[in-house]
Amino acid sequence: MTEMIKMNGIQAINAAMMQAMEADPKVLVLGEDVGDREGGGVTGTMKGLSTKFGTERVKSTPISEQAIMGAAIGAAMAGYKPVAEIMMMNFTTVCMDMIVNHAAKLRFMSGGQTSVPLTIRTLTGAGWQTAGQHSDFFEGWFAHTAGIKVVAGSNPADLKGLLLSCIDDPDPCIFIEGGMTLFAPGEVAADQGPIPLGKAKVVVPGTDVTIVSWSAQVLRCQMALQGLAEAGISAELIDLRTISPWDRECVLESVAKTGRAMIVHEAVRSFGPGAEIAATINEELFGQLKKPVKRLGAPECPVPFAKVLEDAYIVQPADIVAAAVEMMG
Amino acid sequence: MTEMIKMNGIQAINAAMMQAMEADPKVLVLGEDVGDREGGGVTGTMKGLSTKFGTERVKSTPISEQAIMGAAIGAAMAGYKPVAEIMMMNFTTVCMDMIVNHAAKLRFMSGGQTSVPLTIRTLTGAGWQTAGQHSDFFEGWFAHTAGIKVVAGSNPADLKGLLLSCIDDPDPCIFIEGGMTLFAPGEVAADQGPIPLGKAKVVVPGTDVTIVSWSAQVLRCQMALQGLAEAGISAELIDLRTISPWDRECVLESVAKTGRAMIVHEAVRSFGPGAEIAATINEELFGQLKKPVKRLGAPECPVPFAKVLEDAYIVQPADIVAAAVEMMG
Amino acid sequence: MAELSNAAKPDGKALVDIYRRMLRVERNDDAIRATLRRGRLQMPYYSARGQEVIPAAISHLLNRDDQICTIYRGIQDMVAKDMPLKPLWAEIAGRVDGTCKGKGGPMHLTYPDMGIMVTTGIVGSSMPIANGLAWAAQLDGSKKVVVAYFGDGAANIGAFHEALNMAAAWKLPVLFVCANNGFAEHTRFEDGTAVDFISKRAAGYGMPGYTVDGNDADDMYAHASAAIDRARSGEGPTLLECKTFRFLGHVLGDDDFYMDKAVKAAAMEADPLPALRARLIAEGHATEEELAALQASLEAEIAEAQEFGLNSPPPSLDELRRDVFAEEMPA
Amino acid sequence: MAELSNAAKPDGKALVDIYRRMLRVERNDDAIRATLRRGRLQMPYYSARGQEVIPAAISHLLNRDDQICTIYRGIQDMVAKDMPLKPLWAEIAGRVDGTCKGKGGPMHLTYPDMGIMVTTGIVGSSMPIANGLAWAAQLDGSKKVVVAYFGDGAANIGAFHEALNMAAAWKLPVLFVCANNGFAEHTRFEDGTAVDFISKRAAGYGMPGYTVDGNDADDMYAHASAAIDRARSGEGPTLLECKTFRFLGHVLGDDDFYMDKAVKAAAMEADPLPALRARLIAEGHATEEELAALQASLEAEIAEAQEFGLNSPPPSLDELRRDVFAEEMPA
Ligand SMILES: Cc1ncc(C[n+]2csc(CCOP(=O)(O)OP(=O)(O)O)c2C)c(N)n1
Ligand SMILES: Cc1ncc(C[n+]2csc(CCOP(=O)(O)OP(=O)(O)O)c2C)c(N)n1
Ligand SMILES: [Mg+2]
Ligand SMILES: [Mg+2]
Repeated sequence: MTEMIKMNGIQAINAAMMQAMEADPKVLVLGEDVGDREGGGVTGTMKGLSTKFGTERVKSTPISEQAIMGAAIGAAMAGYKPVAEIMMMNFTTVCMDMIVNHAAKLRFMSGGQTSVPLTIRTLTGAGWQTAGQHSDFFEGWFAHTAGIKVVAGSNPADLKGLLLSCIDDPDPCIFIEGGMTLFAPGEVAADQGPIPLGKAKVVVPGTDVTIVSWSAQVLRCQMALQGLAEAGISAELIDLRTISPWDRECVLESVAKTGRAMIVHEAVRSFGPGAEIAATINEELFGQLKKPVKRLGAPECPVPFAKVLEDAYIVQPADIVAAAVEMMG
Repeated sequence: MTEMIKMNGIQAINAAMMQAMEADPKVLVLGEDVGDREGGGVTGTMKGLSTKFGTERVKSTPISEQAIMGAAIGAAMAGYKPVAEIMMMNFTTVCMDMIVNHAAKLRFMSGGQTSVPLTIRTLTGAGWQTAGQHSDFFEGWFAHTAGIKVVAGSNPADLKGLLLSCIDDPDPCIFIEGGMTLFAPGEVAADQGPIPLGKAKVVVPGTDVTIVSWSAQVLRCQMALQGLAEAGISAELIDLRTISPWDRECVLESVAKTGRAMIVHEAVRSFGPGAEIAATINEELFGQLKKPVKRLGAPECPVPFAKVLEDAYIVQPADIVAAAVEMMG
Repeated sequence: MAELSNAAKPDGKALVDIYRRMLRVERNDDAIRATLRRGRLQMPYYSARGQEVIPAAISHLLNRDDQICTIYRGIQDMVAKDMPLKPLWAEIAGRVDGTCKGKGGPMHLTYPDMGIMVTTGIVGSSMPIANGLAWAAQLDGSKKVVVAYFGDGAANIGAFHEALNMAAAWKLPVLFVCANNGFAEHTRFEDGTAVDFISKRAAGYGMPGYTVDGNDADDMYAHASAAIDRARSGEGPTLLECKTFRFLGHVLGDDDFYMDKAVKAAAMEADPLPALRARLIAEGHATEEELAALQASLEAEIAEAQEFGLNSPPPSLDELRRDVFAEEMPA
Repeated sequence: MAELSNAAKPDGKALVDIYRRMLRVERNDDAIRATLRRGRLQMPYYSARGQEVIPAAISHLLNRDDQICTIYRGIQDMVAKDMPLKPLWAEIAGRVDGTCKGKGGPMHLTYPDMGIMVTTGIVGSSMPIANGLAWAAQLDGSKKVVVAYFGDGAANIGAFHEALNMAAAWKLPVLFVCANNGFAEHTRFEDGTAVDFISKRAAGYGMPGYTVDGNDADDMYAHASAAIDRARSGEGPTLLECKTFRFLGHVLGDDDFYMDKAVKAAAMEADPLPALRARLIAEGHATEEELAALQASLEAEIAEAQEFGLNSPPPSLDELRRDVFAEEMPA
């Protein structure tokens, strides 16, 4: 039996990085404060890497996100596998050109002559009272961008396995680290290897309603499970893990069975990623649904600072239970 | 009777600017090449403004989109009504921080103490063989961003009226100029005033299927009307005009009547703006639809250069007819 | 590096006022940290302890309607500009009487009534927006000046470059005030910045640039005076690189493993606050008693503000629908 | 402004090769324009007529595996680097034999086999990516150098600043080559740029920067040699501001209303192409006959490429599903 190790998301990401850098000398790391002299990343996910693999492969950068992404893109085109950190997801807005017009498009625009095997790691999530400019989930933007994969784990084992796959992947991936998922503990197999991209996971099987979620919201869905059970609702919880390309088969199969679907994400509900999943379920299972697909996401406003407002902004376990109860009614 | 003047989209936008700047000395213009010495904008929409209103109110800028947006935001906060041009929509990626983290959020984050009555004008659209970095429709990104309105006209009268409303609006608006709509001629009332934001227009009434579209795709939908008629299909064509906040009432009322809905946009289909509209229709009219809502958008790839590929990339009138025929079957 | 040809000197009254502003900043910072320690506030907090001279000298020279755009570490810039402390405390506590009704918090404090226009959490973004405010002032003919505060790390981001070039090209009345505290989070200045003095970058925009001792009231006063005069008279922007040191790490709780211990110890030893206090007394600009009274009155003001803020009620959930747009969002 | 201490001089053979590259660029540009006029090509076209010395001198000094990142106006940079013309023509015609299978077109031509790595349509974006290629070369220990081509207008965008600072901080083997043709689209250099010489900005990154006569083969050769030597020996990047003039407007069809007529006429009068030709003959580096033969052979190569390109079939619609990712998208 493989040994299981208890760790949190930070340690899991660190383990993935250690493993990837050990296995392949082409794997590089760059970003603000990622070197050990600077603390190995703001959350410590990169700790020990520069000490072990050298400051040539693990580079702390100036605060220059366009230059960070450009350096990563160029190195990736030249055969390296850079893992570039954009400290918080809101800061992708200062380097969207590099990500969207270049990383995501160079393979296509060059007719396949060049490729960008790049991983962008970025942290986000409400719940820390960091307010309007440090908490946004923009996975919907990137999912709407052809040529880049969008990945987000919810537990240490998945974070490790998915990050390994992103690094291996021949194309750009954005790997989203939901703040809550970094601190939640879990069990990780000592030999945990890559987990395929594009494959969802049924976290809990159920028969009444399918709940599709990802990143930190999977944790809040899990917190809702007891309430759901108390309400006599058998929920099937799916952790999408890869938002683009997403696992249509897994979701559709589940909803075909339950007849009810709910999507729960932290991003703003309007024009959010849940809309694609809802629209697809409606297209593919037209006439087979017992209830309209429900989408739970943030209200249309920036992330507020005050704790009471922030709590109300995030879809909470109680909201999930209430929505499911309504669907069963 | 009001005099009707024949003009194209460029002239309509120019007329709106002339009218707005004349009426309100607080209206400003800035962007690359917008002054008359530089030609009054790449498409000539700003022609004559600097000559008439002076180069203090109409400023050609360096190629510095972050500085352009910053200058516009600051001036807007100070009580001006700047109209900032980001030459092409793909270039919004170099100033997304200014738009998304600042323009859209400052009113909320300041608790209403400051506001940003700013209009961003930007051109885009496939069909000109400008390939992967000059043709993208990103309206879905901005619609998914709280605090900014997303507007796109399809004909000269609407372009003029909507632009006037954007300029008047107390909040940031992004006004998208679909390339095709700039060159298509139309009739504009000499006294055409503001057209309210958030209000769609039924372009053609019909009973069989509701087609929701905006910007250049409204023109391609109109080209499809004859084919639809020949196929015996009575289509109700709705020009959304404002993508966010969109006119749910108008769309839902129409679909309640026709029982069939199709959304046609130029943006990539996956995780695109059509998904929100489709999801909403399904939520609100559950059980009342005769067919699943159809979404026609671009395939998941960058905009290609070769004419044959570009033509295949864009949803064409024939695709619209074929989709409607299938829905009637 | 450029040298000022004509260095204005602060008189005794000016020095006392600069000290008053520094002390207001420092006492308030101390109160915030104490309150955080006691668990009565929750927020990420970026102390500027040690950097007080910079905003104190500048604010002394600014008019009430001159404007500032600042950053996450900018509470000192507001307090030095005499922002009332009650709405500040209510805001950092996330309460309805906060200047932003609790919606912005410490990273987005705003108080237009005293020219505190933008606080941003995005490195570099104070500068382009300051330009816009300055452009408006130029159009108004109001003679207002605008200060963009930022750090040394921010001098490496694109927005800095675009903003300085545009400000110079348009002769905007802006002061670009860089608090060079030697670190960008944990990264040393020299590891991220390819030039020894940020002020040298000004030449690339045809703009005057100076490296100033940001812990020295005379030096700050002289350079800020010159820059403000220049801006007010329509000659355009100035870049001031103000050398200083951040005593308490990047964010509260951050230890100092990345700092050279001796350098840090020396910097703290040279704390500008007691130094200026001693000088005021030595030079006869103020007495011990006056300064003690000043301190007492500031502490009373702060204590009152703190009580006010912490006792203010939380905002109503309706606030999520307000201020997204001018018109309230539908429920 | 900096002056080179030790200016390498091109010998006769070098000058002839530089001329050959210039002529290849110019003849090809002429053929593209003629083909556009005849309606056999449709595309936005950004001619670099008049700017040929810059890429010709640089390409003469580059190795085949040295790399470039260029811009929408960069066809000249590729042709000067001896990119084969058949896949180039097929690409600008949007055909399957194009180097990008017709998917990139003129604004995104790519030919890694000869180091043509990125062509971008986004102003400023050639620079950050060039850094990454150079970082890889540095890690490989390959001694490759990378050239980032861009225009004067691009020197005002944030990416320029970030890229130059990082390249200098990391001592990357990059040449930042700015073709200063005096205009950004229709905006005059001096209206958008707050400094008289872009090369002055180099000092802000502790990097050597030179303003070079971009129409003079000797001056270009000397500065490019020094910059390439510096990069190859691991000393880091250089900024070259190469002054030149764009004869044919921003995009084909653009008239010249925004240009001073006399300045334009003088620039065209001083066309560097016939000037260098005359010099080669006058200095005895080549004969009339040799240059005529060179021209004939280039024209034949171009004509053949043109026929090849225009007769290549269009790509299959399946191409929309290919190269989005390594794995083909499902139909
Ligand atoms: C665009 C962007 N990148 C990164 C960050 C994360 N970050 C916050 S503060 C900081 C360091 C800034 O250093 P400096 O400009 O020197 O200011 P200081 O904190 O020293 O006052 C960083 C990297 C950010 N907020 N915005
Ligand atoms: C980020 C961005 N902004 C604006 C444009 C539109 N644009 C294309 S070329 C150009 C002018 C560039 O001038 P310069 O850098 O001097 O190069 P040149 O065209 O003269 O060779 C502009 C503004 C763009 N492509 N990208
Ligand atoms: Mg600092
Ligand atoms: Mg130019």
